[in-house]
Amino acid sequence: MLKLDEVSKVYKVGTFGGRALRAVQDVSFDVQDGEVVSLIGESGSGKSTIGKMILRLISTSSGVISFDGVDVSSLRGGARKEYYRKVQGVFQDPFSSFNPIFKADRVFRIVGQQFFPETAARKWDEKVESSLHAVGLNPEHVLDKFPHQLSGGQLQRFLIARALLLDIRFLVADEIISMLDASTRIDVLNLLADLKARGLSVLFITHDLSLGYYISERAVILYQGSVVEMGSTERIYDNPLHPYTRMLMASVPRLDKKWEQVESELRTRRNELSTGCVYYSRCGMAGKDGGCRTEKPALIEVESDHFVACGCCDQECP
Amino acid sequence: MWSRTRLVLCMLLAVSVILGLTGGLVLGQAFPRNETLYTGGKQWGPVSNWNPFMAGNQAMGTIGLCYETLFLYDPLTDQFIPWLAESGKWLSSTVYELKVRQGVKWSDGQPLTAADVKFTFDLGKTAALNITSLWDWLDNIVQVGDYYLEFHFKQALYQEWANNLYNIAIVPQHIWASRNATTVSTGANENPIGSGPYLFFAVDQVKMVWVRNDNWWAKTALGKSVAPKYIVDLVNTSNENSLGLVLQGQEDLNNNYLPGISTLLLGGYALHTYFPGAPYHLAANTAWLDINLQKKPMGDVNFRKALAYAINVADIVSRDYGNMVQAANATGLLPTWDKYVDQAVINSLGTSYDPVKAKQTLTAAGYKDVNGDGFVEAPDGSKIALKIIVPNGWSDWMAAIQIISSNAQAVGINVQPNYPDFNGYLDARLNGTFDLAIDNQQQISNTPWSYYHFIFYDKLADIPSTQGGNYGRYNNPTAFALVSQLDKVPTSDLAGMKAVISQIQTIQLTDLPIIPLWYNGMWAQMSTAYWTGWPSSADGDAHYLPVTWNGYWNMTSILMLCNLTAK
Amino acid sequence: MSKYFRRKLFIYVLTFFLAVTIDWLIPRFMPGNPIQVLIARANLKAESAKVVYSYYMRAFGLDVPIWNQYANFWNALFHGDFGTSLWLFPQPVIKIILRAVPYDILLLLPAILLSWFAGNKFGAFAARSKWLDNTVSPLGYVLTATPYMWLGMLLAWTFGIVLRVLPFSGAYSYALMPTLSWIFIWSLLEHWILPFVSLFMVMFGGWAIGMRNMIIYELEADYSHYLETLGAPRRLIRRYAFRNALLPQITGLALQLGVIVAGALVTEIVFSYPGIGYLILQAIQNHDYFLLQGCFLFVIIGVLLANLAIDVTYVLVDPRTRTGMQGER
Amino acid sequence: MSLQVDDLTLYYQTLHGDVKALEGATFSVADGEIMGLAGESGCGKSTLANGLILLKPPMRFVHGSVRLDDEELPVWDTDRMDAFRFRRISIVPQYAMNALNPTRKIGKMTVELLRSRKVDVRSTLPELERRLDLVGLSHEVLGMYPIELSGGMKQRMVMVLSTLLDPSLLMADEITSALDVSTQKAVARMLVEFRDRRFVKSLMVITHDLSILNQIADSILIMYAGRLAEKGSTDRIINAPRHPYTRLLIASLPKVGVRHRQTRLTGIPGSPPFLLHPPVGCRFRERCPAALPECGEEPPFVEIEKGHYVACWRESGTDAEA
Amino acid sequence: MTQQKKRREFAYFALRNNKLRIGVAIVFLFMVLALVGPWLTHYKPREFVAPGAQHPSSQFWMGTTSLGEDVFTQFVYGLRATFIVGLLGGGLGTLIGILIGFVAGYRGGMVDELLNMFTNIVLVIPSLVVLLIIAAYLEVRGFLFESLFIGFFAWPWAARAIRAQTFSLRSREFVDLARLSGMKPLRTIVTEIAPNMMSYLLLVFILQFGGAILTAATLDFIGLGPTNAVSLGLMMNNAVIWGALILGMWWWFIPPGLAITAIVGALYVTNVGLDEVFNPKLREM
Repeated sequence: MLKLDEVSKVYKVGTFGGRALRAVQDVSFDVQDGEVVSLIGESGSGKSTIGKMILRLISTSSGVISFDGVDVSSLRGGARKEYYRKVQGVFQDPFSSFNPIFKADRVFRIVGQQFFPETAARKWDEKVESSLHAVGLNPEHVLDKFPHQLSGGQLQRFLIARALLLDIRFLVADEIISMLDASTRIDVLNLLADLKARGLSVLFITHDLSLGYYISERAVILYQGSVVEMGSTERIYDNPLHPYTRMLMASVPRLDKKWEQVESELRTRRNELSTGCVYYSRCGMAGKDGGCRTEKPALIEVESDHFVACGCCDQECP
Repeated sequence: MWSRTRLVLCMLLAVSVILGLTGGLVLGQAFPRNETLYTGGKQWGPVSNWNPFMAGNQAMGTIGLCYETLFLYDPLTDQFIPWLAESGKWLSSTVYELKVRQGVKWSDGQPLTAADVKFTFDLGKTAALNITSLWDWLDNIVQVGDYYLEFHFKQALYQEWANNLYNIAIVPQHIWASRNATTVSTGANENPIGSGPYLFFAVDQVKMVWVRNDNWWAKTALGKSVAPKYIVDLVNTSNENSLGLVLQGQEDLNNNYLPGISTLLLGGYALHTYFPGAPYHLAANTAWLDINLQKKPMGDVNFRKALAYAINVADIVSRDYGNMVQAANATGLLPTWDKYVDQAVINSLGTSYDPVKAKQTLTAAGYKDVNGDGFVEAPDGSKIALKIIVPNGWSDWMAAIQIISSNAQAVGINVQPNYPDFNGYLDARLNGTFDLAIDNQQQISNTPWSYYHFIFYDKLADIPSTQGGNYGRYNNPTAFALVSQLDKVPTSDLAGMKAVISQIQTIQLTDLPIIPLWYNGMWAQMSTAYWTGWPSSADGDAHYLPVTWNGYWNMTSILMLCNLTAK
Repeated sequence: MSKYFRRKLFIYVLTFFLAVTIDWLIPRFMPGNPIQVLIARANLKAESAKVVYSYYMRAFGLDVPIWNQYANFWNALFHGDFGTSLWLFPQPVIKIILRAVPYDILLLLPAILLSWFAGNKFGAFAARSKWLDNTVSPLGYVLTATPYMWLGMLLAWTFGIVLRVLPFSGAYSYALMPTLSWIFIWSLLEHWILPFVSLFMVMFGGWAIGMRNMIIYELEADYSHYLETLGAPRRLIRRYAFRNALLPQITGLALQLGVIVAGALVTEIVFSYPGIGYLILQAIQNHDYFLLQGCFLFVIIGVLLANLAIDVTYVLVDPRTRTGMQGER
Repeated sequence: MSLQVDDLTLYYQTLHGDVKALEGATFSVADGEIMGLAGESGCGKSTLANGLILLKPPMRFVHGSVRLDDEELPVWDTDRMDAFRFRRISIVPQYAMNALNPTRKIGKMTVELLRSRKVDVRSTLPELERRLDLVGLSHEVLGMYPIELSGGMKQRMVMVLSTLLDPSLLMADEITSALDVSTQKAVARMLVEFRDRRFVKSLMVITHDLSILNQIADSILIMYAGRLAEKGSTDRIINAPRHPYTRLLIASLPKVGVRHRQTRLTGIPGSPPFLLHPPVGCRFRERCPAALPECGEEPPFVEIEKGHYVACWRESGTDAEA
Repeated sequence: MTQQKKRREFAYFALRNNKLRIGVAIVFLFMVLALVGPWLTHYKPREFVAPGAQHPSSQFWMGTTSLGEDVFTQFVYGLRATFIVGLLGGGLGTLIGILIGFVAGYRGGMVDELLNMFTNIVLVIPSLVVLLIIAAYLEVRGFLFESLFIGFFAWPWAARAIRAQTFSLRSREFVDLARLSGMKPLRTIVTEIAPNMMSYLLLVFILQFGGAILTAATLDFIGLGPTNAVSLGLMMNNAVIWGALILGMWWWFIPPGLAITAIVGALYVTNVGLDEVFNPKLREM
């Protein structure tokens, strides 16, 4: 449904764009109907940039993002609006997503004005209410309130409800639970997973591996704007091949295991790896294979539905 | 950190002080007060030149203190006083004989001779100077010997020639001969060499200093000597500043218009004016109302008459000027020209403040308030809305046109005061785009011809470049011919002059191309704190003009200097 | 760092170019003919005036096409030729200006620098406590809201006319010629005091208020808070806050220069101080647009140079610009 | 006993009345103990930290006592506390990235700070350099401005600085929350090392992230709505929590390996009460699935097993169950 | 805290902020005087109603000028002019600042670079000097002209400040959300960004207001103000021209300057007061 093909984003910085900053480099992946894909990476990995490019909030520097085979960047005016009917986003900071001086349900009204100007007010209200019910909110409790009168979890659900008002097929969920309290974040996460049942596709952007594992079928691991590993979530988690992915896995604080435990587990399964790729400098196996220094390893399918961009995953562990 | 910045600060201060000092470093001493005359009122900016041919902005006293003229003219007695010339007379109707005074020396020691005089007049042939136009009617100058000259004219314009005699300053040939036309007409002529009682001494941003020439010829020739050793002419920065300086005795003679001086005279300050009471000052020129005759309804003489009746000049004199000026008579001729005024003409044709008559005149001529807005419309029904202009910032005039506007409005003429800046004012006047304007460009002189030549200037098309006057574009060939005829009447023929002038006045008062308003004063505030012997109207006192403006030193102001005594 | 300067320099060059163009443009598209003014003042005989008029038109280069005048203007500018003054004809504009500049330096430099230092100190002092803030800050507000000329008039009236303790016009006594003698320096100082004080006070108020507000923000900053948790004495925290608050004040100084120049202008007028401001007024009143152009250029150059100096200073004091990690501050 | 807090109660003054941000906090931190302090936003954990080191308006001291190494801490007296700050009790603040004066070279600032605290600079500097080595910062950072350091470097610098005088208690306030997992791990381990090397006697690690505490803390204190909910050893809190809130909280946390398809986790319905007018009794009552009638009264914070305290009637009441 | 409470809180602090109270009171006082003043006097400002140079008396509350105009009448009409110029000039300056600030801040990129450069250029040029030059060459000047000029040169710092604010608001996610709703940029600025900056814009306007008054006074004083009206600056100009200082006519030049100082000072104080109300961080001081 949604396909990214060699997408890059270069920011010009300095006076008149004197310097180039590569935020995203040649990223390709696709999202199928009714699939939740996790886009995982640390800060600065370009994961949010990809989300915003899909939402056309920023332009792509090169490459093509296509939705149902149509190049998204070619959409103008009405076509663009139609695109937003099908593709929507929810962002990290629930409080910043609402204009603090207006009531929170204004987001519904805007959608109504912009997309359904002909719908009668009462019918629209009903639609809003049913949409709120769908995200598990009681309209009586949440309508006619200012954003700060609602909790972060409610607000995020608000935004999902807003997306549901449209004929949405694809949702970009950019770190939508990272600012929520632990006791409420799981509910929003569940809601997201439930959307799948309605045939929706979700791009779940996160830095938290455990969250990615919880809801997604497939995961894409980003490092400094490049995809370093992607594939079925289970396979990646069970057998991380790229050293960066491994390092991530080893760093996640877990409730069930201590770091030392995870480290030793990973060590036993470590393959000889060397990279000239983006991870070359931090890779524990740097220098083992001179080729990685200069050549960027291609993303290869190491097993069925499991890709890795590493030149030496096949080598033996030290 | 802080001590470092403090150090830098101190250094910057020191540097700036030094820079300030070297700005115009000449020499240093304070001028002894009892030997120094401080003047002000001529110079409105730093001194820029000492060129006697650049009438506009030469240093105060360039003509008079440094360069001298052939004669002095005393407007109060209507007398010519031989100065560099020993005598002069008409040998025939077209030949004028001039004897140059012997024993006159330039300040560099060279003698001043007839050759210098001839040279000076000849300069007008090559350079663009004020005397250039003289050569339209002057044919040649014949020099006989060192001190004798004959001027041969194509056509003698006696009135104008007499005017030249006391206005053209003679320059030394041995210095000016080597200068090209540009330098002659626009050069700064620094360190001027003249024949007069003072030498250039020093100049800085705010003043120019003359020092006495102890070898001045008049000492021996006329037994006259000027009293002040130094004359420090201060640059005017503002009337306010000048007023302060005079009151504090820092300026001995000031020739600015200083409002409120009449009350200060009573205030115990060491102040002196020519007249002890109103109008305090002599009259220097006439302020009149320029009327644009090319525009409706000003082209209608009845309208002009009505306007003339409407204006309450006495109110302007008392309120605006605090009685420091006098209302002009109907002809606008200065008091010194009283003898030329034909009272009979004034009696029959003259106008004066009479609002009732103004209204009657308007009604009679068909001016009625049709639309009921309180202002009359023209007979053809068109609205009348006039603007009266004076340059912005000329405060006394600004107040005057407020009074005039309200006077006019009182009789139903819609006149509004307007204050464009000087450039705009000039532009409107020169290009004839104004409605009404105040003007006073013609100064006191030896002959009413100069006044009429200005008012009835005949080359209408050339006004923007010649600025010859007649800004209202009055067009009357008869009047123009009469003025030209007046120029050709010998100065000695008083009756002949009067006859012509009477005819001109009849036309003037019948057609009313301008409305004379008041006589602007020869503003002169004198401080008696350090110097006495100032001119005054009192019997026994010297009746000289106490003015430092251009052209006034040679109208007896220079004699004032000889009469001063240090306290 | 060099990028920062290149960028600044580019702005300055562009500003200069634009300012010069505006400067050249404005008078030329205004009504009126300056030569007519010159003639009008010369009081020439009508017949001679015509000859002189065409002579002056040529002499001032006003008889060539407008684009040609513009080119000539730039050309002359690079040869240090600002043209000839109309008002003080035939003096070259540059000479007139150079005579006035020392007085401006004498007046402005100390006034700007001292008011800046003193105002900042005072503002920091006012921010010390609520009590001080409520009693002392209002003074700053009143001062910074005072029109320059009015304060000048008040001072002139009080000290010059009522009390008669200080002279209030000119740069030194009329009885003196400039010289390196004590009497002259004393006179210079005496005449300098009132205009200096009036400039100083108004600016002082502005800086004091600015500093007070900045300090309050800085005292709330994270680093101040951290020092507090480490038990650092208030003195140290305040010193740091002051230092950091000074940085925006430096930028403020650069931004304020134009306004200050204007303030100096009216102050010079009130006190008849023979600086550029006074020249500008005279040039305006006398329609000497060559002199006006010259003065304006000088002001522009002065402001630009001062800005440049401030920028250099800024880089010296603020490490953030030096490391070049931020493009814009 | 390094730190002993008794019945500490702190309010925030607002226009509408006091916000009861912390009430009746009673706990202790032993020598060498790393105690984790966890809870949702607004539960009072940062109030507690700030109250211990820098209590100033609008925060208001209501009552309670704080003893550090058997000495009373005058937390209510901002000036008297100066003597303890930095030397005895110190903090690595949440805003560590911005905690250094941006216009002072770090070394210079450190020296000025030490001088102002009358610390002998010459004898301290070598120790400073040793510790920089330890956290992997080159000595050159002392000659640099904060802007020249990366976020992680600044944080390490602040950690070194805050602990330079070997305080008895160090509080680390949400210092890992803005970090990437890899850096998080490094910082967390550094805290442990500081304790191990006795740079600090004991540590209070304040965070909303229980999994971090699981890695480094010896004990965990759970707070809820301005009150203490449960305190116990890390193992007990994570694996055998007793307070309903703790249980629900831990149950709601997704763990690697748990998938939505297989195990659907649930959150805690409802939201914490506003502390301007908190409900009487147990503040968790409204959201608690196991609320009892007694919960209308405030439950005491009692020790149910050695070192394990809970504030819940179910645990302390008559029919306590395992 | 609820929105209502928050609003009430603003009102609470606004009413209790002494700076705000004093500042607003003074400005209000002068505004009332400017409004009703012309009814308190039966003279016209340029009418010669008495002998010149009268001391203040029961008939002439602030004395008369050298020409015998009533100073009080000129004062109240001048106040009017002052407020008009302040409102128009300050308003225009704010408006241009808002326009440029919004566009630069919202569009970013090249547009921002260019506008920013433009702003910097206008910022560096000593605007009053340019103003002088332009004004000097205008034949007739009125308040409208004066206000326009002042507005056209006063906007740069406002634009700069507003740009920075817009820039930070633009990155807020509700703006992204508006765009995702297909909202057009202009509407986004007007309905999403501007309402959040209202308090800030008010502060900007107040400062512009005060600045315009001061600039106008300066222009008037030099004699480049309106050519056919009365203003406080012109009064001072006239006072100086007619030698009021030397002649000791203090009643002529003190009131106009005092009024300007009071109004502008009060505006500044109001500004700080409002800042304290809007910005809780500052309240503690």
